Amino acid sequence: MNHATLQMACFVVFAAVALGAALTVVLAKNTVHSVLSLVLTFFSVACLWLLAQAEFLGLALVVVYVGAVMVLFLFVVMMLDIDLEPMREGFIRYLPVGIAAAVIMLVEMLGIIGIKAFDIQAGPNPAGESNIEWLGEALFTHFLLPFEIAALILTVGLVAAVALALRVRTFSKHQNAAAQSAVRAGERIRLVKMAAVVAVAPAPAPEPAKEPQA
Amino acid sequence: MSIPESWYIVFATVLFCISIAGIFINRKNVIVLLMCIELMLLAVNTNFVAFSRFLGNPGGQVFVFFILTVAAAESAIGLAIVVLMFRNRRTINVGELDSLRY
Amino acid sequence: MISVNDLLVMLPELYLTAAACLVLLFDVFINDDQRDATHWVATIVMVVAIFLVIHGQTPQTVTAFGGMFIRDHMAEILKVTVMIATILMFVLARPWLKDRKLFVGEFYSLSMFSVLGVMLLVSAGSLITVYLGLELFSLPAYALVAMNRESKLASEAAIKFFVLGALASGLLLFGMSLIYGATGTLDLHRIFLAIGTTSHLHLLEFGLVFLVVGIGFEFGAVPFHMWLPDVYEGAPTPIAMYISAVPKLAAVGLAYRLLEVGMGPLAMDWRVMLAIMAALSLVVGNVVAIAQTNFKRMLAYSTISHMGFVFLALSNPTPEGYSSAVFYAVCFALMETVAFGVILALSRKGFECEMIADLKGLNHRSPWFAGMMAISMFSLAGIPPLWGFAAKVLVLKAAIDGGMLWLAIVAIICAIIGLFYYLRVVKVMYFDAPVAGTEPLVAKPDLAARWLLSINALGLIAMIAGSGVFYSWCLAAFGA
Amino acid sequence: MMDWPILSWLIWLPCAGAIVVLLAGNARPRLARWLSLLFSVATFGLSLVMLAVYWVAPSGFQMQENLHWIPGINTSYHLGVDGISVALVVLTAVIHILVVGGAWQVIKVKVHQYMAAVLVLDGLLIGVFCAMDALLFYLFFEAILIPMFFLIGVWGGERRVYATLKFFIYTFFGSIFFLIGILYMYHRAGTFDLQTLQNFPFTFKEQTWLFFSFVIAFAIKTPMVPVHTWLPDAHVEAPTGGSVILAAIMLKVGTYGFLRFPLLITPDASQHFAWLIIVLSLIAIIYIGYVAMVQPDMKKLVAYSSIAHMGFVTLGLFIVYMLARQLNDPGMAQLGVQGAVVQMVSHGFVSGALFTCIGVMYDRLHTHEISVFGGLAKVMPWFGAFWILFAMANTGLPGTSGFVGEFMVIMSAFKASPWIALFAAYSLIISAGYTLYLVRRIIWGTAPTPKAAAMPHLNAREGWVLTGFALAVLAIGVYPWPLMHLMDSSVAQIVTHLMTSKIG
Amino acid sequence: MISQNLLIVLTAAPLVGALIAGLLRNRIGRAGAAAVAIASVALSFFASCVVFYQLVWGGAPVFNANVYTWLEVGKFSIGIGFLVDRLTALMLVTVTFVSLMVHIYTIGYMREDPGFQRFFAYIALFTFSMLILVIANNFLQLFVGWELVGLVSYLLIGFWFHKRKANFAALKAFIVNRVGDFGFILGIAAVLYATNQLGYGPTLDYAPVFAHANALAGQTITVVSGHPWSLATVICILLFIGAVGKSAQAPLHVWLPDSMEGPTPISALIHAATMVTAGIFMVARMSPLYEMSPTALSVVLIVGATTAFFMGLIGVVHNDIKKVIAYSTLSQLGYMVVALGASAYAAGIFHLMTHAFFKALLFLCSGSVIMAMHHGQDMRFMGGLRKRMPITYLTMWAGSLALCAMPGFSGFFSKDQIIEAAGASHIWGATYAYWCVLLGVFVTALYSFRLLYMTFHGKPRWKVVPGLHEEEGAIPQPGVLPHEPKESPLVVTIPLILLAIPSVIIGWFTVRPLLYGDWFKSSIKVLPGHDVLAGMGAEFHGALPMFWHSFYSAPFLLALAGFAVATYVYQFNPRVAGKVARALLPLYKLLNRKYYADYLQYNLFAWGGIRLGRWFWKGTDMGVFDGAVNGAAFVTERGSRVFRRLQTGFLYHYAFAMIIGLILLLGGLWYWGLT
Repeated sequence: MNHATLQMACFVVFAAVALGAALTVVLAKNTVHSVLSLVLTFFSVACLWLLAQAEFLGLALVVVYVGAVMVLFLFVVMMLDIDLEPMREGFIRYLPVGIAAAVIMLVEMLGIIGIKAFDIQAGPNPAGESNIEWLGEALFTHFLLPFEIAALILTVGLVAAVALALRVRTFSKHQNAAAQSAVRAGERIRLVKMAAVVAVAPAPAPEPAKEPQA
Repeated sequence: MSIPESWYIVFATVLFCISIAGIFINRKNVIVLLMCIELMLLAVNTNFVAFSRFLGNPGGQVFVFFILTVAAAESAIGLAIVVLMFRNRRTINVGELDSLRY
Repeated sequence: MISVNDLLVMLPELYLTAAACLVLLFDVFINDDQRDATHWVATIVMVVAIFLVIHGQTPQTVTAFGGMFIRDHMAEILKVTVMIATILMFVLARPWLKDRKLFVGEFYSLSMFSVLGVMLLVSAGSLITVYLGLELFSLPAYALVAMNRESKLASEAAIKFFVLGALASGLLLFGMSLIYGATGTLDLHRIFLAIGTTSHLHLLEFGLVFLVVGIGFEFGAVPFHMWLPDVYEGAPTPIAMYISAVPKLAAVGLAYRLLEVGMGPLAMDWRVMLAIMAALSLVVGNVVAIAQTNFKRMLAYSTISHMGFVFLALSNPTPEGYSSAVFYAVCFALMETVAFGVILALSRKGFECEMIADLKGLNHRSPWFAGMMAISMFSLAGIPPLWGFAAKVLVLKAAIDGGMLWLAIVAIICAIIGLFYYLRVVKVMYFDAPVAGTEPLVAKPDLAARWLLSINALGLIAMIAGSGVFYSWCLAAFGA
Repeated sequence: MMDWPILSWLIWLPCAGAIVVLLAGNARPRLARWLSLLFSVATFGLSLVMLAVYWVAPSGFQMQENLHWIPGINTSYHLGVDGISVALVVLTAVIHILVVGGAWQVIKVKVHQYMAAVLVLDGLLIGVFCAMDALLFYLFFEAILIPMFFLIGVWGGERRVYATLKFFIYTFFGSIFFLIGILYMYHRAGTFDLQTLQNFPFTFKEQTWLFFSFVIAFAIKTPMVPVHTWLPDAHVEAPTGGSVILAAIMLKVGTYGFLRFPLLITPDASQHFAWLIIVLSLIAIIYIGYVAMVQPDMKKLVAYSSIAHMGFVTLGLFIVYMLARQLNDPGMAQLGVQGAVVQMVSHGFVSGALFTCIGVMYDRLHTHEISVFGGLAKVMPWFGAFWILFAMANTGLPGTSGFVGEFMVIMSAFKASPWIALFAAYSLIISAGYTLYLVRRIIWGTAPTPKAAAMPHLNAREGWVLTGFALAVLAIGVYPWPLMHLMDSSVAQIVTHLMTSKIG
Repeated sequence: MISQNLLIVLTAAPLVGALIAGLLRNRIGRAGAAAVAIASVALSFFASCVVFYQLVWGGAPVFNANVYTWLEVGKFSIGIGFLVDRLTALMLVTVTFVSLMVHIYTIGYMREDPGFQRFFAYIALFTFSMLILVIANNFLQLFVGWELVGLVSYLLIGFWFHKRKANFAALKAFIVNRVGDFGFILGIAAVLYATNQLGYGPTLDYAPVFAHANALAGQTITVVSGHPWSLATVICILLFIGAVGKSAQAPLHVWLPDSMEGPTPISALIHAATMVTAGIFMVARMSPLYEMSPTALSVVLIVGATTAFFMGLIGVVHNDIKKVIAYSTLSQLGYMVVALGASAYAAGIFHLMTHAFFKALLFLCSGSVIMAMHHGQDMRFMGGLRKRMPITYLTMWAGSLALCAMPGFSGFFSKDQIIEAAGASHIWGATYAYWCVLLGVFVTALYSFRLLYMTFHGKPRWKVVPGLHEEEGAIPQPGVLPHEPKESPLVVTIPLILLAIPSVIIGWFTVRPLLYGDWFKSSIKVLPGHDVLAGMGAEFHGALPMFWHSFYSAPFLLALAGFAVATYVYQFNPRVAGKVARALLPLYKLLNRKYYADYLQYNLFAWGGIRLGRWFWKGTDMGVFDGAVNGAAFVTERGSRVFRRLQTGFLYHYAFAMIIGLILLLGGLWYWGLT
């Protein structure tokens, strides 16, 4: 088994695993299973990328996706105590539709692309031996602007997620020292003069007029 | 390197189609829907990686890098919205989300 | 290499980035009752940004960051309009937000980031910047839609918006990947050049379809429009206003960058697709809008139909066509702000002016608001002497010049249908008696909102005279 | 004098007046009334100045103004008047004074808005008659829908919403095809300038399509059978002023459009399809006459009679091809066109007067039902006299303006074909039938109810308004020469122009 | 020379009078209105006399000039102007004289009417209109006058507007007249067509049209393709349709009897003396044209003859005094038309003039009777009035004798000549016409004397109930009077007398000049081949010989027979009338129903039109045209409701839509677009 054959065999294996896992993602009954299958898919695809000598991205996929995003998914799935049964209604009914859509897509896509044209072998790796160096150089020269934008996007993601998910607990008690020290007596105590005898209870004050609607 | 480019493309295409099928089949679970979209992005990324490699152009891989980044942020926001929705409605069943219609 | 020049070219963007971050910080350090300061700071920041965009104008197209960023007149027109729309949103939304305890700093910073995304998007010179700009623009938008955390409708709208948006960007990316594969470059201009030489034309066309789908989603064109009515209805009204105006402008930029700058040589393919989508949008948008009772939702369907008009213009891939598309989008954005502005102004604490029936007898209660709404409606219907008419004429002209006479005829037949629901709004305001118990509206204390809304509405009349100048700008922006 | 942009003033003065009147606010109706009277009279004064200026050298387009509007599509703010426009502009100005006067005490709610709408209509209608740029024409042509929409919708009768929506959408339906036609012309000729377009050699096929795009717009506006059904509804529901403007001027916008667009821009197609218009016109004259006869509602009756009378206008306009081209008789063709235009002006006064009369009655008993009224000759003798006069004008009695146009059209139609003249002249009978049948029921006889017998007499304001109409009707009827002289050279030019084929 | 200013005064005076009387009626009061109107018409009459004098004895040339240009389009221009030749002058004098008489008579007749001033305004306006018609120098102005007299006739028939019958009669009169005008205006159009075609320019002025009338010979016009018709015939017949309407010839006569609903003075003025004769005048005026078309002349002849005989017959069975005279008028108009058809235009005009006097007289007399009978018009409730109103009685006898063409009376001279002319004519239909007019004499005598006997002779068939409450304008029961009938006042009787004088004597000294003396000169033109009067002129030796000669002639004998029958039946043996009626029941019915003309008119045209209109309105207009519009709106709205269901609210459906859209676009690309 030469090097090339090995690579091809590896490709086939990982691809098969990836697709199988992807199918599981789609078909699994339990969402947790889906998430875990997705993790497997990512792993396999990372390996495929490694085969394409995209080492950095392969690793990044594992680190970023499996390490962060998938955990997030899992976390949410676990956190939201989801009743799964109703969500599988019509699963069987829609299965053929889904398969049909996918098949049609596939036929159209492959038909149009014309796979034959891409039956080519890659040239020598332009990156030399270091994919990271090759990528890094591009990233920080030509792609500097997108890089900065990506940073902004992450900021936005942060802000947005905080804005959406953070609940200000209005009932939580915390000290405000400045407010405490600035307090005045008048704000705390109200001295009320009262007659010794109250003859008649005063009529309740009329409700203040509603503030004008605008 | 002996794996033909077409293999990657076919793989990505199939993956893409699986994700489409997933959208059709798992209609109601919004998290699975999001995962299908992740699958779709994976297909895209695979395409980019493969093209980048076979063209000898770093652009594709850089793009994948950004896609990964953005997808992370997107997931964060998306999941935040899902959580919000769950808080409001006690469900993430898309089938029950039809207050807005017609 | 990157030089200071590159930075100067994108000075407004840089400025806005910094300002947005500063506003974000600023807001952290102030009390809730001082939030007005954030409001004014953000507004002034946007005004300055407009100034910077206009001031930094260069006669020629300038690129920066190795072609990643393009500064041209088209982009500038769109940027200025987007910022104007955003300022309008800021000012008009303030009382509304206050009434609903949504008057928070994130609203401003997220909006500004979103605007920044649009600015990058319309100036993008590469598929990467297109994608990132798009995401930078839409991610805050998703969050903004969900901003009213207590609202079930808002979160439902947000989830729909988000999932479909993610799907759309996935499809768009898939197309980009194929185009990259076919041409070997991400740079739009190089793609343009490579199309002539590539051997993977089918791949390219295939990718083009995905691009068109992504663009169609951004516009809200049929059949990629489904998110739009729900988001309009579910989102908080100021955000709906934003979504009604800004993404359309962004989408015009997106379409121009991707389709003309990038895929120009394939115009014969994509213009047909756009034409089909235009026809569908016109029919579905107008027909379905008739049956709506919710004003925002009706506006959503009307938006769909208007996007059909923009596509009508885009289906003529000439400078005239693009100019009229930009013209139309700008005009449309400013018409929508009036419509939304009025219902914002009419909403009160505990009362959401959302249904068409809520406008009953508005002329008796507040002739001024009724008048502005009427202006907006007539303008949307494309009745002279309002600005929408000029836009419609230019678009129809573009379509006819582009040999799409049939499409123009579809458009006008749909416009007749569309007229009905615009007129119905006017009818409700003017011909119906006010609902018993609704007293005359007391003028909103917020003078700024009132004034800005009035200027916006009256501008729709005045701009019929200014159309010539504005159209000339648009034409110049596309080098005609 | 000639450099002063008088036409712009004519258009924008009333529009500015509308804003001023709006500013007067709802609380000060008196002020609003006087202001609008002031502005309408000022507009009329200006129109007289224009008339005087035009009279000095009555040929070609005068007092032209030309400013760039949207240079990108080569359209401009191009105004100018020829004899026909001058007549119609003056008509518009006069009618609006009478409308403002007629609305004086009748309109009680939102007076300022009503007056503003009327004034805006004034300006926009004058704009239609002055525009020399197709797009500008279209702008005014369609913009008039808006104030009219409000006039009917806010101050109208019970089914006003149905009527006004129908009116708006129906007319919009027509004009939008017209817009496509205009844009197509631009596509071919690269300009919106009417005079250039009139000389542009469109092929016959193009002309055919353009012709129909024009016809559908103007036929609806005019209105011609079978697209007339919006008019009775609109009239019935409109307030008096709205009806007057609608009948007196807005219908003329349609026929004026015929004159400016299909007749001159697509002469060959017009010639080819003239039979269609002629047949429809004749149907309008006869068929609508019968329909008018059985109307139980006065306004509907007069509305239908308007349709029938507009049939004369379209007839006069479209027999020119048979006369000028097939029979080579430009003189008769000129007579036909001139007759059509005179009929336009005359119908403006006659129908305006009739609707004002109906308005007077409506103010008293709040209905348009014929059966409610009777014996007006006894109850309101002066009013009855006015009624008779206008009814007679409506039947085309010589000595009133209604006769002149019909006479000229019949005269020229006979040359084109005795049959056309025969059917057109049937109007003599049928118009007498429906008008006098109406008169019999409301003027003669006795009042059917005590209320109808106790209607108060005409007040001074109503009297003056009706006197204004009456004088105009009689003046044109007795001495139409000045009006014709005003238009003579313009009509001659039109006929000369359309004698040459564009397709060689 | 005739002064144009004089003519303007002549024409405009009644208009001014009418305007003053009408517009200032409350300011100037009843007397003022009457005075103004009478003064204006008197002025007009005086001016007419001056003009007549100048023209006939003063040697003034024919006046023909425009006052102002009414219309000018290119080469075509029409003015409002005057043509005064002898024909015009004769008409002017006749019209203004009769009008003046009627004005004076009106003072008495309308004394108690609340519309007194209005009435004067109307009749003055009528005089103006008639003058416009008569004095016109072009077809347009003729038409203007033509229609204006129609208008005033309409107003006057419906003068008592509270009377339902009057309203309908007015409406009917106007519309039936409009049917005639329909033909008339087409005739004018045909004239214009002809002038245009023949190359002497588009013009409607009389002078050039008549001058070039010869050019019409041989000209044709194609109305029905493949059948060229003679242009002259088309013109003449179309114009004659106008005359048929205005002069109430069959079959457009139906309006005239009904028009008797108007006050009697206008029956005298408009429906006997002047307006109805406009048709006669018009044809005479157009004689150059009619001479070009023997066909048209035949038509004229036959229509006239038919009217003359058959309308007279109806008069025999009617009991309403005014209706009888109205049918008599129809018949006499028929005589005039026969004269025109026989090319004896002068005879027609002559009869027009004499008829104007005696028929106005008869009407005014009947008005006087009606006044005495308190607006009762039914002769069955009259009788024996001879003693009570002698002046009326005598003048009415005089008028009737004139009407019956008793030798020596004015009607004799004119009618006899017409009968003779009909006999002498050789055009197609002349024989029929001759017999009609000849037998018409018998009929005329029959109904005339019947009328006289029933009204004035015999026993009174009315009774007096003192203190009877009189309703407005009419007695509650026919034949029941609140007080004795008595002779009318002077303002009534003086016009009667003044009219009776010419009725009796005018024939004596006008017959020769008018018929045989080329009195009309150029205003009437007769082709030598048609000139029956010339032939008759050879046998004419003066009025006196004619008078003597007539006692041997058939017309006299027939008139005498009519007199005898009437005398027997109505004076001596009234029961015979009923017997005859029963014996000839179908004929009686036919006559009593006026040949069913009204029935047809009512059911076919009036109701038919309304039914047709209703059908058009509900069926075509609201059903088809409006239905299409509303249907389109309905379909759109329904479509909207269906389409909005597509927006299900389910996220996955939205995603499906997107993907399906994508698939379709891809498929489309694959199928069509792959380059």
